[in-house]
Amino acid sequence: MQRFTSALFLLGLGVLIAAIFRNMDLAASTPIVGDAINAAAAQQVGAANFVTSVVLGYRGFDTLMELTILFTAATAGGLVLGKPRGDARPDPEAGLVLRAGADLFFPLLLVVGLYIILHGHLTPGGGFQGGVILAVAFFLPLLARPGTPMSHRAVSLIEGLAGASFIVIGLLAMPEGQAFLTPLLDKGQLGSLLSAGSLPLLYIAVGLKVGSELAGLLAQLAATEASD
Amino acid sequence: MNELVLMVALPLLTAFLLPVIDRLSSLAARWIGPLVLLLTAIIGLSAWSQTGSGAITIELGNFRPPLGIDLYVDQLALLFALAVTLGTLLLWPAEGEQRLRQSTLALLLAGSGSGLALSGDLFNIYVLYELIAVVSYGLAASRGTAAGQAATLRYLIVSAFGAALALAGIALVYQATGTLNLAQLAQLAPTQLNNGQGLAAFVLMLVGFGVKAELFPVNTWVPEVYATAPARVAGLLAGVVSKLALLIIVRLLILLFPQPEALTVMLVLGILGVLTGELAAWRARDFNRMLAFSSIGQLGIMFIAFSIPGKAGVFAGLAVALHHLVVKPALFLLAQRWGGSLEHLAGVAKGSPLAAALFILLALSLIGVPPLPGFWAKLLVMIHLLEQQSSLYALGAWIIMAGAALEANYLFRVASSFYRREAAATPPAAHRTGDLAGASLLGAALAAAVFLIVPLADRIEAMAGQAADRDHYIQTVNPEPLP
Amino acid sequence: MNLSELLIELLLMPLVAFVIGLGMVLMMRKIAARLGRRIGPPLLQPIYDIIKLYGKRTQISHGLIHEIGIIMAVGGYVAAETLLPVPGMNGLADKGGVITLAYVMMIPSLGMALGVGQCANPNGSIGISRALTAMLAYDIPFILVIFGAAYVYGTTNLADIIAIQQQQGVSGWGLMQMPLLALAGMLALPAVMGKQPFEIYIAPAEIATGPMVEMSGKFMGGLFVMQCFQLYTAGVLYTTLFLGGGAYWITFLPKIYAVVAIPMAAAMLFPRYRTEDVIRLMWKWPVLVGLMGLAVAMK
Amino acid sequence: MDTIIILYTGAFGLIFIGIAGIVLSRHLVRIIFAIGLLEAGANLLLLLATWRDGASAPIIVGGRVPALMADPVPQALVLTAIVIGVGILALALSLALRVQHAWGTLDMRAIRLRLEEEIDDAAGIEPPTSADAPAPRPTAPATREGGA
Amino acid sequence: MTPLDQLLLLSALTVVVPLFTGNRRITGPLATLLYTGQGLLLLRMAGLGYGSETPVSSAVSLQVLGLELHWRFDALSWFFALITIGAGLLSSWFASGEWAQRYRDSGSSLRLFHAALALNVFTMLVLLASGELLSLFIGWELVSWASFLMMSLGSNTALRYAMRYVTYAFAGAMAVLMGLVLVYTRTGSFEFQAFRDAVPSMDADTVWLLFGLFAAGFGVKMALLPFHLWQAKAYAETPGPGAAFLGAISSRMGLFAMIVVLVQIIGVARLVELPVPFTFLSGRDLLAWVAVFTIIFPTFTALRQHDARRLLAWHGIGQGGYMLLGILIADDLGSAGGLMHVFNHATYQAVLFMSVTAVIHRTGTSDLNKLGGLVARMPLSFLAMLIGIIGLAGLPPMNGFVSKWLVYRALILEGSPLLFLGAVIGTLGTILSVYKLIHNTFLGQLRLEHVDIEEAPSSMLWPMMILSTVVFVTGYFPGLVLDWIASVQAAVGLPVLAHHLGGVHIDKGGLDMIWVVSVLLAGFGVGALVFLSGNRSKRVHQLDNYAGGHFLTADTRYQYSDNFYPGLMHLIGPWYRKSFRWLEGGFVSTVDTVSQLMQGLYRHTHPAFYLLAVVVFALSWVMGGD
Repeated sequence: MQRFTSALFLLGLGVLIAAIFRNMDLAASTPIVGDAINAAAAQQVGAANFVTSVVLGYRGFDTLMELTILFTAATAGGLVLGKPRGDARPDPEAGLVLRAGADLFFPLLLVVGLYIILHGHLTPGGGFQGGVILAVAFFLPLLARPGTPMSHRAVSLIEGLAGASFIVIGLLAMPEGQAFLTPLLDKGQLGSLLSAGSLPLLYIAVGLKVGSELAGLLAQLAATEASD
Repeated sequence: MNELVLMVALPLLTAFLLPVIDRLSSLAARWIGPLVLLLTAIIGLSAWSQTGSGAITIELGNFRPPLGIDLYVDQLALLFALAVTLGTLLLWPAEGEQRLRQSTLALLLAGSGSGLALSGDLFNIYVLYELIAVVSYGLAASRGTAAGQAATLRYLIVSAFGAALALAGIALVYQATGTLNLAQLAQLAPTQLNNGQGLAAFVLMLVGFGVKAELFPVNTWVPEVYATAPARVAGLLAGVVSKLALLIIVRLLILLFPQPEALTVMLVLGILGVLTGELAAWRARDFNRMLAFSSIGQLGIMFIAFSIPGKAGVFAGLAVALHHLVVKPALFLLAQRWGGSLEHLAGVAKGSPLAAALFILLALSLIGVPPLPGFWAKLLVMIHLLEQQSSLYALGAWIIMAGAALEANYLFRVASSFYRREAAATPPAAHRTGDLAGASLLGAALAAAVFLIVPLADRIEAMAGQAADRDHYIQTVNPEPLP
Repeated sequence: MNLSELLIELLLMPLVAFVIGLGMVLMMRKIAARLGRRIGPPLLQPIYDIIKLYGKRTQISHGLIHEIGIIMAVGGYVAAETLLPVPGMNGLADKGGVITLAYVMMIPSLGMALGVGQCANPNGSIGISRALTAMLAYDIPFILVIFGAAYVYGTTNLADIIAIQQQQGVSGWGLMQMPLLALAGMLALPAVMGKQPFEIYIAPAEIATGPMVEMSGKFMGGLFVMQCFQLYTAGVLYTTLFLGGGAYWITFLPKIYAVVAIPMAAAMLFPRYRTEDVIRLMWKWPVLVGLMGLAVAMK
Repeated sequence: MDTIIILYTGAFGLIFIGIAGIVLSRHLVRIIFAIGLLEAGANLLLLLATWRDGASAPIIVGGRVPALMADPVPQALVLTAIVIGVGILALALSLALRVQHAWGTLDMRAIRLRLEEEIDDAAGIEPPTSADAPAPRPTAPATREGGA
Repeated sequence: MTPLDQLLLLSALTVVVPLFTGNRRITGPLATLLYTGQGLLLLRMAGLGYGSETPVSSAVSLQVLGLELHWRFDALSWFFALITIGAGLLSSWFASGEWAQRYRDSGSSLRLFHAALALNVFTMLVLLASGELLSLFIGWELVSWASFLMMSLGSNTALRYAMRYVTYAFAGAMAVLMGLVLVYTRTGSFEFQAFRDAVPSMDADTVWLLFGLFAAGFGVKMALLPFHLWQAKAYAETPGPGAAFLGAISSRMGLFAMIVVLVQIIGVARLVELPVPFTFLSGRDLLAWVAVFTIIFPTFTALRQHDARRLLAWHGIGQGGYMLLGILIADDLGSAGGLMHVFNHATYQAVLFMSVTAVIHRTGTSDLNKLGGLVARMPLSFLAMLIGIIGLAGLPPMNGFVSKWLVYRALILEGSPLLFLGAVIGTLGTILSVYKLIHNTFLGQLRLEHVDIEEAPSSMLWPMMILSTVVFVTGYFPGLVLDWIASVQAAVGLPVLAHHLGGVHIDKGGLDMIWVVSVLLAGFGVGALVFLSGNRSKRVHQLDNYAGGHFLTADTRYQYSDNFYPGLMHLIGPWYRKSFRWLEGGFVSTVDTVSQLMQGLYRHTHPAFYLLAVVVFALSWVMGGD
C-alpha cells in the first residue's frame, strides 16, 4: 500500500519535474559571476586554474567549511563507531598479489598524490583529488595487512594541524586589517609553480586534511567491520 | 568588523586542534572549548552596538561580492550567532568517555552555527547547513545506544534527502540568475525568480532546510531523536539549530521570494505543524517526546508568524522564536533527569522544588500567560495574523489558540502531577547542579524579560525592521554591478 | 395614613386572620365529618383544642431550636398577614407585594423544619423531607400563577390588584380575565394549604410514630395556630388575585370561605397522595394549565 | 541545444531515480546509496546550470586565454558538494553498521518497531495493552544472543 | 502616587510579607492587619462608591509594543474591590488562629496559603483596575492562575479539579484573547472607548463572534453552563478559608469582566438586536437562558451532594446565574439585583464556608452522613449557618432576598415568565438543599464521638459573626448597599435605581425591607408570646429520643441523611444523566483519538515518504499558478 502511494507520488513528481524542465529557459542562463571571475581571476588571485581560484580564493570559505564537514564526519563517525573491541579477531592476511601490489603502489600513489596537490593551482586537480589519492596510498597497506594498526595518533595529528593551518593562513591576513582568507604572499608569474600566493599552501593543507580524514574514516570502518 | 569572522574561525580552529591539545593536557582540552566560546561571545557582543545603526558586510578574502563570499552582519544575524554560541556554552554537551569528541562537535556547532547565521551566499548557506547537519548527527548519536543511532540514521536519511533537494533548488536558482550572492539575487529576483521555476526552487529549499526547522511533515525525526539523544543535545537542536534553519528560510523569503504563493505554502505547513504537534504532544507519555512534539508545535507557530508578509511577520516570528529559544533549552535541561515516563514524575516537587517551579514558570511562558514574554509574542502573532483580513491567516490564529489551550492542558497535567501527594515508586534522581543552574539562568532571563519587555520589544522591532528591509540588504552588500 | 393607624392595622390584621382561620379550621372539620356522615365538632372546638394544648402539663422540648422553630412557624404567618390586604386594611401591602408574601410564607415551613429537625426523630426528618418536596411541587404552579397575575395587573402591590378588579366589577375579576390561570391556582391550592389529600408529610395515619409525636402541648398548639393562618392566607391570597378581593367584609368573607371550602371538599374525595405523586400531579396539570393561561394572558 | 536537453534529462533522471530509490526501498543501505544517486543528480544539475556548448575549461595553459571559458563557479561548487556527500555517506554507513550490529537488521520497518520499543523501554512506559488489541506484530528478529 | 497606587502597592506587599514571616503564627494576624490597611485605603476612595468622585487612575502606565496599558478605579471596580478585600480580610482572620495551627501541624505550608490568598486579592485588584482591554486580559489571566495556585494547595482531588480548571480557564482565556485581538484589528486600539465607538458600525456576524468569544471566555470563570464542571470540586477541596474566599468572590471576576465588555461596551441593547438563527430568541435571551440553566442544573446537582463543601460550591455556581440574569435584564431593577447579589452572595457564601470549615475543624469531616446534632455543641456556628442558608435560599429577612426580589420584579416587569419560573425553581431547589445541609450538620442525632466537642475558636467565630451581621443588616437596610449599586449603575451606563434605605419605591409594588423585617421580627415576637403563654416545657437531653415507642440509643445510627429527598429523587433522579460530563468525556476522547492519529502520523515507517509527498503537493500548488 505504502509503496503504491509512493509510486503514485513519484508519478506526480515525474510530471512536475517535466513541467519545471519545460518551463526552464535554458538559453537565458548567463554565468554573470563566472564570466566576471574568468575575467578577473588571473589578476586578482594569480592561479592559472580558475577553478582553483574559485575554490581557494573566491570561495575559500566554502572550502574551509567543507573540510570541516569531513572533519566532523570523521569525528562523528568515531563517536558512533566507538573503540573497536580489543578481542577482535583480525581478518586473515591478504594474498601475495595484493601485498606486493600494495608495496609497489604505495610510493607511486604518494608521489602522484603530492604532485596533484602541488599543481592544483595550475592544472586540473588539487587538494581534494590529491588528498584522496594519498588516503588510498595509506589505506592500501591496511587492506593488504589487516593486522598492522594504522597510527591513529599520527592521523589525528595531521588532521588537526592541517585543518588548523588552513585557518591560521586565513587569519594571518587579519592583523593587517585585511579580511579573513585574503590570499597572501606574492602572486608571482601566472602559470608557474610558485605562483598564486598562499594558494598552494592552502592546497597542501587541504590535501593533507582530506587524505588523513579519509584514511582515518576508512580505517575506522574497517576496524569496526573486523571487530564483529 | 573583520574580527567577527573569529566567531566562526576560532571555534573551528579550536575544534581542529582539540585532539592535539588533549594529547598535551586533558585538563586544557576540557576547558578550552568553553573558554573559546566565551571569547567569541564577547567578540560578538562587542560588535553588537555597531550594528544598531545599520548592517555591515564582511567581504571574505577581500573579494567584492558577488564574486566572493560575504558575511552579512545585521542585528538579527549577530543575535543568532550569539545565541548559538551562548546556547552551546550553556548546554555544553560533553560528558562521559566520549567527552573529547563531543566537545569537538560542540565547538563545530557553535562555529558553523555562527557562520550560518552570518552567511550571505546561497551556496555557502547550503554548505554550512550540511555542516551543522553532520554535527547534529554526531551529537544526536552520541549517547551510543543502538536506538539513538537508529534514530539518527532515520534523521540523516530525511535530512540528506532534503538537503539534496535544496541543492537542486539552488541549482535552479543559479540557472536562472547566474549568481549565488544573496544581495545580487535580491536584485535579480523580481525579474528572474518571479516565475514557476523560482517558486519550485523555493519549495525545494523550503522543504530541504525545513527538515531541520521541524517543518511539517518532514519533522518525523524530531520525537525519535529528542527521545534518544542526550537531553542537552535535544535542547540545542530544538532551541538553537531549528531557529537557524528557520532564519535561512526567512532570509530567502524576504530577499528572494516575496511572492504570496511562497508565504501561503509556509502558512499551510505551519498550521498543520501546530495542529499535529500539539495534538501528538497531548498524548505523549514521556517527558522528552512531549517536549519534542511541543517544539514542533512552537515551530509551527513561527512558520505561521513568518508567513505574514512584511516587517510585521518578521517581528512577530522573531518574538516567538526568541522566546522559544530561551524556554526550550531550559526545559530540556530539566529533561536531563526527568527524561523518562511522565508517571515517574509524580510527587517530584518534594525532592526538587526549584526544578518543579522552573518547569511551571517555563510552561506558563510557553503557553503565553501574561505578563510573561511568551504572551507578548503570542499577542503580536495574533494581532498581525488577524490584521491580514484573510481567512487562511485567521484560521492560523484560531489554530494557534486551540494549540495553546491543548498545550496548557498537557503541560499542566505534568506540572500538577509534580505536586501530587504520593510520590512515584521510582522517582528520578535529583538534577545536577549544572543542569539546574543552566535552567535557572534561562528562567531568570525569562523573568527579567517581564520587566524589560518595553525596551526588548523596541529592540526586536528595530531588528525586524532591519532584517525585513530588502533594499537595506542590497545597499549594504552593494554587489558589484555585472553586465 | 398616619403611623398610629398603620400600627393598629398591623396589630389587627393577624388577629382578624386568626379568628377567621379558626373558623376555617372548624369548617374543614365539619366538611370532613359531613362527608364521613358524622356530625362534626361544635363551634368552639378549635378554641378548646388550643387551650387544651397550651395548658398541657407534659411539654417535652428538645432544645432551643425546637422552640424557636415553632415560634418562627407562627411568627412567619403573623408577619405574612400584615402583607395581605383585607377590606379596610391595607397593612404593608405597598411595602411588600405579592413576591415578598410568597417568600414570607416559606418562613413558617422553614421554622417548622428546623424545629422538627432538632427533635432528632428520624420520622420527623422524613416528614420534613416530604414537606419540602411537596413545597417544591406546588410552588412551581403557584409561582406561575402569581407571575401571571402580577404581569396582567402590571403590579405586585396586592392593594392595587384589588383596586383594579374592584373598578371593573365582576368582569374585571382575575377569574374572568385569566380563567386558565385561576384554574391552575385552584388546582394547586389544596396542596398549598397542606390539607388532604396532600398531608402525607405529617403522616396522620402513623400518628404514633410520625413527626407529630415529638410535638406535645404548646408545640402542637403552635402548629395548630399556624394551620389557621395557613388556611386563611391561601384563601385570601387566591381571592385577592382572582376573585376581586374584598371591598366589604360582607362579600369578602363568603369568598374566602368558599375558596377554602370548595377545593377542599372536592379534594377530600381523593385518597392521600404519596410524595412522588404530589410532584407528578403538581408538575403536570397545574403547570400545563398555568403555562397555557400565561400564554393566553400575555398573548 | 540537443546536447543540453540530453544532459538535463540525465540530471533530472538521476534525481528522479534517486528519489524513487529512497522512497521505494526498505533496506537502509539501498536508501543510502539512493541518496548518493540523488546528490549526483543535483550536482549534475548544478553543473549544467550555466553550461555552454563549446566552452573550454577555465584554465590558462601557457598564457593562452581561451575565447569561451566555462563557468568555474559550479565546478568549484560541485567539488565541495561531492566532498560533503562523501562525508555524509561515510557517517551514514557508520551508523548503519552499528545498527546492523546491534539489531541485526537494516529493514526500515523492523527498525522502526524496534526503535519505538526501545524508546518506550528506556522511558519506562508500559506498551499499551487492551483486551481487544490485535495480536502483537512480529518484531525485529532477536539478535541479542545470536549477533556475534 | 494616587490612592489606587497605594492600594495596589499595599496589596502587593501583602503577598510578599507572608513569604518572609513564613510559617510563624504571626503571619495570619499580620496579613489580616494588612488587609485592614487595604480596606482603609479603599475607603479613602469611598467617593467612588457613592458616585461623588470621578474615576481614580493609577500613575503607572506602560507602553508595550505600541500598546498603552493603564489602570484606573471606577465605581464598578470599587464595589468589587470592596467585596474582594472584605473577603480577603475575613478569610485571613479566619485563618489566623487555631486553624492556622492545625493547618501547619498537618504539614502544609502556611506561608504558601497566606501568600496565595494575598496573591488572589492582589491580582483581583489589578483586574478590577484595568483601564483597557489588554490590561483586562492580563489581570484576567493573573486572577486565573492565582486561583489555580490557591486550589492546588488542597488535596489530590483538588489538584485534579484545579487541573481541569486550568484547561477550561485557559481555553476560555484564549477565546477572550482572540476576541480582543479581533477588536484590536477592527479598531486599532485596546481602549474601551474605541471599542464602544466601533460597536455600532460592526455587522451582526462580528458582534456575534465577539459576543460568543467573550461570553464563553468569561463564562468559564463564572462556571456558566456548560463550562461549570471544574468549579465545585476545585473550590470545595481548597483549604477552608481559601474556599470561603474563592466561593465568595473568585467566580465573580467573570461577571465583572462580562459587565465591562458585554454591558458597558457592547451594550445589552446591541445583544437584543442579535437574532439567533431559526429561533425568535436574541443573543441576550440566549445568554439569559444559559444563566437560568446555570441556576437550575448546578442547584439540583447540589441537592445530591453529601459533602457540605461541595454542596455549597455547587450552589455558588447556581447563584452566579442570578447575577448574570439580573444584569442581562439591564433595567434599573434587574441590574441592581444582579449587582447586589454579588455582594450578598459573597457575604453569605463566605459565612457558610466558614461555618462548614469550623465544623470540619472540630469534627474532622464535612461528610453530611457523618455529622448531626451539633447545634447544642456549636450554637454560634449554627447561627451563622442559619443566617447563611436563609440568605442563600433568598428568604426574608436576609440580604439574599432583596437581590432576588429585584431580579424577580424586573422579570415580571419585563414579562419573561419562563426565565422567572427557572429562577424560582432554582430558589426552591436551594431551599431543599440548604435545609438538608443544616439538618444533617447541626440538627438530628448527635453522634457519640461528637459529644465532647466545643464551639469553634473565637478566631473563627468573629469573622462569622461579623459576616452574619452584615448579611442581616444589609437585608434590613438594603439601601446601604443600593447606594453603591446606584453609582455602579451610573458608571456602567445602566439605568440608575431610585432607592431608599429600606429598598425601592415603585408605583407598581415596591419593597421596604425595614417594614417587612420589622413585622417579621414583630411576628416572631408575637409567636414567642404565644409560645410562652403555654405551660412550661421540660428540656430533655439531646440523646433522649424515642421513635415508634422505642428508645433510640445514641450508638444506633438513625440519622436520616443519605438520600434525603427520596420522593423527589425517585422522580427526577433519572434526569441526572451526567450529560455534561458525558459531553466533556466525549470531547476528551475525540481529542484522544485524533491525538493518537497524529502520533501515528509521526511514527511513519519511512519518513522520506512525507518529504516526497510535501514536495509534490507544494510544487503542484505553486506551479499550478502558471
